[in-house]
Amino acid sequence: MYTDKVMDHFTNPRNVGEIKQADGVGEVGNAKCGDIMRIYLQVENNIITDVKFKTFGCGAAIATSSMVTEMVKGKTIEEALEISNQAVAEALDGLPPAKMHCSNLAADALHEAIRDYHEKHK
Amino acid sequence: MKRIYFDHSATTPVHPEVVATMMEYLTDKFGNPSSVHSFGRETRKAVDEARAKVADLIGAEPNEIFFTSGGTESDNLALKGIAYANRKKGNHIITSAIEHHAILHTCEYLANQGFQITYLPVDQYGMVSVDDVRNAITDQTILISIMFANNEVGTIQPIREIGKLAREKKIFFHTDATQAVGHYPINVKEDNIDLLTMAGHKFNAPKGVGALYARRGVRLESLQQGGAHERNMRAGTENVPGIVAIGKAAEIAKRDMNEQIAHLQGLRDKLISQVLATIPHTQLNGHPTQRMPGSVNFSFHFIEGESLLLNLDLKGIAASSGSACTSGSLDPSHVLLAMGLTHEVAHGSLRITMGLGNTEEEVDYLLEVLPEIVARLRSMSPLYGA
Amino acid sequence: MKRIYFDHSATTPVHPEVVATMMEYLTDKFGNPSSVHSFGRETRKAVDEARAKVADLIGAEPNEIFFTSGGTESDNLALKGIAYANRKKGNHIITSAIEHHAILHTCEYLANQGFQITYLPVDQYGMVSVDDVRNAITDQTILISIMFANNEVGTIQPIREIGKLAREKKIFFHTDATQAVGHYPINVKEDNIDLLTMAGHKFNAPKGVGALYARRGVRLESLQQGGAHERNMRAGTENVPGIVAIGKAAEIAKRDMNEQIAHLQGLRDKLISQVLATIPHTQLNGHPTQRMPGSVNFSFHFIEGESLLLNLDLKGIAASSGSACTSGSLDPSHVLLAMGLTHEVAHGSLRITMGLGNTEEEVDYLLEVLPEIVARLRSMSPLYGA
Ligand SMILES: Cc1ncc(COP(=O)(O)O)c(C=O)c1O
Ligand SMILES: Cc1ncc(COP(=O)(O)O)c(C=O)c1O
Ligand code: FES
Ligand code: FES
Repeated sequence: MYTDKVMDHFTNPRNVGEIKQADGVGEVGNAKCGDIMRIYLQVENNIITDVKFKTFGCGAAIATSSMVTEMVKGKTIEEALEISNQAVAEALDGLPPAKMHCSNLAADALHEAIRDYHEKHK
Repeated sequence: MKRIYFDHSATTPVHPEVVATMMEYLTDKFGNPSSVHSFGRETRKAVDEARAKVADLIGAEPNEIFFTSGGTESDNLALKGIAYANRKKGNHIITSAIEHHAILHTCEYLANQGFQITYLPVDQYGMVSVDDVRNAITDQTILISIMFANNEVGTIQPIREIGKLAREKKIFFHTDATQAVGHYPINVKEDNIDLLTMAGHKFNAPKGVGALYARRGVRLESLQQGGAHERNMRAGTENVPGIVAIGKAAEIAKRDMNEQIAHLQGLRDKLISQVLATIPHTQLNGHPTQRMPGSVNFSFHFIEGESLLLNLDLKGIAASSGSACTSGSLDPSHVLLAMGLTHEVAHGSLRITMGLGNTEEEVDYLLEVLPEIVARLRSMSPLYGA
Repeated sequence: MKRIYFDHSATTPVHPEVVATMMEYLTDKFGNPSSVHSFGRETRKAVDEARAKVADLIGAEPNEIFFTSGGTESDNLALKGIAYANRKKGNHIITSAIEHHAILHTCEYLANQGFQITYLPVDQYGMVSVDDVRNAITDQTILISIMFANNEVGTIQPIREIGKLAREKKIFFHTDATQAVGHYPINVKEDNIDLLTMAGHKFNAPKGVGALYARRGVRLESLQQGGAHERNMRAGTENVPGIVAIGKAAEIAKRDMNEQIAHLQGLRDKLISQVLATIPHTQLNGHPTQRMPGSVNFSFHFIEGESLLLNLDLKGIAASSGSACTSGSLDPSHVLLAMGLTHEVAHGSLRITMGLGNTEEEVDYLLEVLPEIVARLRSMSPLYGA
């Protein structure tokens, strides 16, 4: 059902946790559909120096969350904004079709966190 | 890795004695029961014997048993068969909100054909109330269909009382007993049942065979046209190996039932008490006592079912969940929602259903790995400790 | 006594390789394909592989194959499924007078629902004429259903031409290929077929499994409500062992087809020529050349089929007849009557259908005992020599 990459990120998720004084926090999803993702960013000089996530959701939800944190670390804010849900799914060698919609929200959570960062640092 | 199967409500392994018995009908004895020659006569005899055994398991007569391809077909035949045959008497059907999709989707289909359906609610334990059934009856009611035991939470319904009420009111009473047959004592006469659904693969016969019991005198419209098989109730060459198998499975189920119930109840009660004692923020779903012997359903708050299942699968344990994400649908289990669980709590459900071959060592292994997995997923959850 | 099976049109033995392949799915690999755990994933894979093999046998795509419980269900699904989905386009269906009851009785059922049915006649060989099909088409015609090969007399219909005509007129074309699949080359694309029925037990898979091919884009209404199995076309837990078996049988049929056809045609032609040469007052029913490789049907004038069958059975030979008395109905075979046979001659029919495992020695044995039996029954007949 899931690719090896998905299973790898599911069993050994990278960057799980919270950042206490985060520069930006983004949350998407709702418990009704079974996915809630929260992403914490630490930003220095427009560069994402640290990122953490917490996710309530299925295997795909956890794997996409983990993957997006790996993809974004060390990137500039502009580069991070370029990352799409599709790109996250591709980096995981694909997701089952039924999972493409409801679980593939990690990039949205990232973008929310960036929006929150912009709000706080206007 | 040794694998542990805790998903007997989804399907069961075929009993080794059943495999041994049906083998002959997959090899030498392959005749069509409709044929007059010796190959046909020997399979006709085998079908008759199997019918008697299936009847015996539920206290019915052999000519009240009609073989089908499974639980879904039996449910369709019962509901549409009664609805179409009794159109002139009325158009109202009573069922419950926690039925299997084979009932609920058939009811939706009948609603499109002009039938009125009442979906009774259940209480927090997944129990239908007999008073609610009584209050739902109108002079148009032709059929009441309430499942014997629920497939997700294992709650056993007050079948005998509903049957009694239905009989007083001269309304046909069907029960989808797919989860109960072979695992729990059923007597269609004492339980006042007019029609009953069973599926072989839920009690250690193979997939592809089921049966509908219809009390003598209950007239049904057949749904599949063709030859005169099953006394004109179900056309199509009989699935002889499957029928022989469900017959043998019925015989074994009757023979071993008391022993199996005692064994599974022991496992079930140990699992329930230990999990509730060791894992915080956990609830048991379904009725505390009126539940199927091998059936357990928990909700672990703050986590999601599919990730729990995947983690168990990595440890070699097969279980299931009412999470929407395991089924590819958008909503979690309609059963858990009908019992009043929130979406979140329903998403975090885990169903463990035990049966043939499960041991106390297997339960102990589950008890060993489950707390860690729950703790790990909770540590990742934005809902936990927030 | 060694028994000889000459009734392969009624049902066939399961191929030993098929039994061997399906065994694993009656024992270790018993998971429900809908389950997400490893037990479920391994049976899902097996179902997918079987689908590809069945598709391959008839030149279809895997997602054009829907598994059912048998030929009767596939026929019902094709006819009602198309009729209900196309009610707005028209209400006329064309079929033939010599279809199996699974088609004819379904058509009667549809006639009761307001559909118009044309039953095309056949010639003395049991052949439908393409011109008759053309002339029967009206602007209300939504479906043409003509069987590929007849189960009683073995006549093979002009399927490709009828399919071509149907496609020109934008009418759906279904063929009940229950007797042909696995025994005769079929390519749904080249043969212009939109829907095709098959039953596992007619080509060395077990009873209880069948399939319907429906060309991509052909919309059908599903007949059985429940879960989302078979892409919402057929609810109910998949009959995994049966599906694995029909897949394997399809693979074997494709592999061995040319060899089997040559072997059976040899037996068939020997049997026909010897019987006609040695037993007077005998006729061959069905087409002299356009007939199924293993299929023979004679009428022995002045005698009755059931007594013939009983005598053959006493000699260890299993065959069948179009006699009314073998079926418990009052009229002899509707197929033989449609071909213009009188009741008497139809009553005296004998169907010998050969398949897997039949040998020349067996045919020789039949040739040895048949003349005596026919002579003895004739000597008792008031019609003979009168
Ligand atoms: C309560 C209940 N009813 C009906 C069914 C349908 O049975 P089947 O899938 O064998 O058609 C099931 C199992 O899936 C069930 O648990
Ligand atoms: C031509 C034809 N169609 C349909 C059927 C029905 O198939 P089944 O009995 O497997 O449902 C048969 C065999 O009985 C047949 O020969
Ligand atoms: S959490 Fe529902 S599909 Fe992922
Ligand atoms: S000859 Fe006896 S039933 Fe027909």
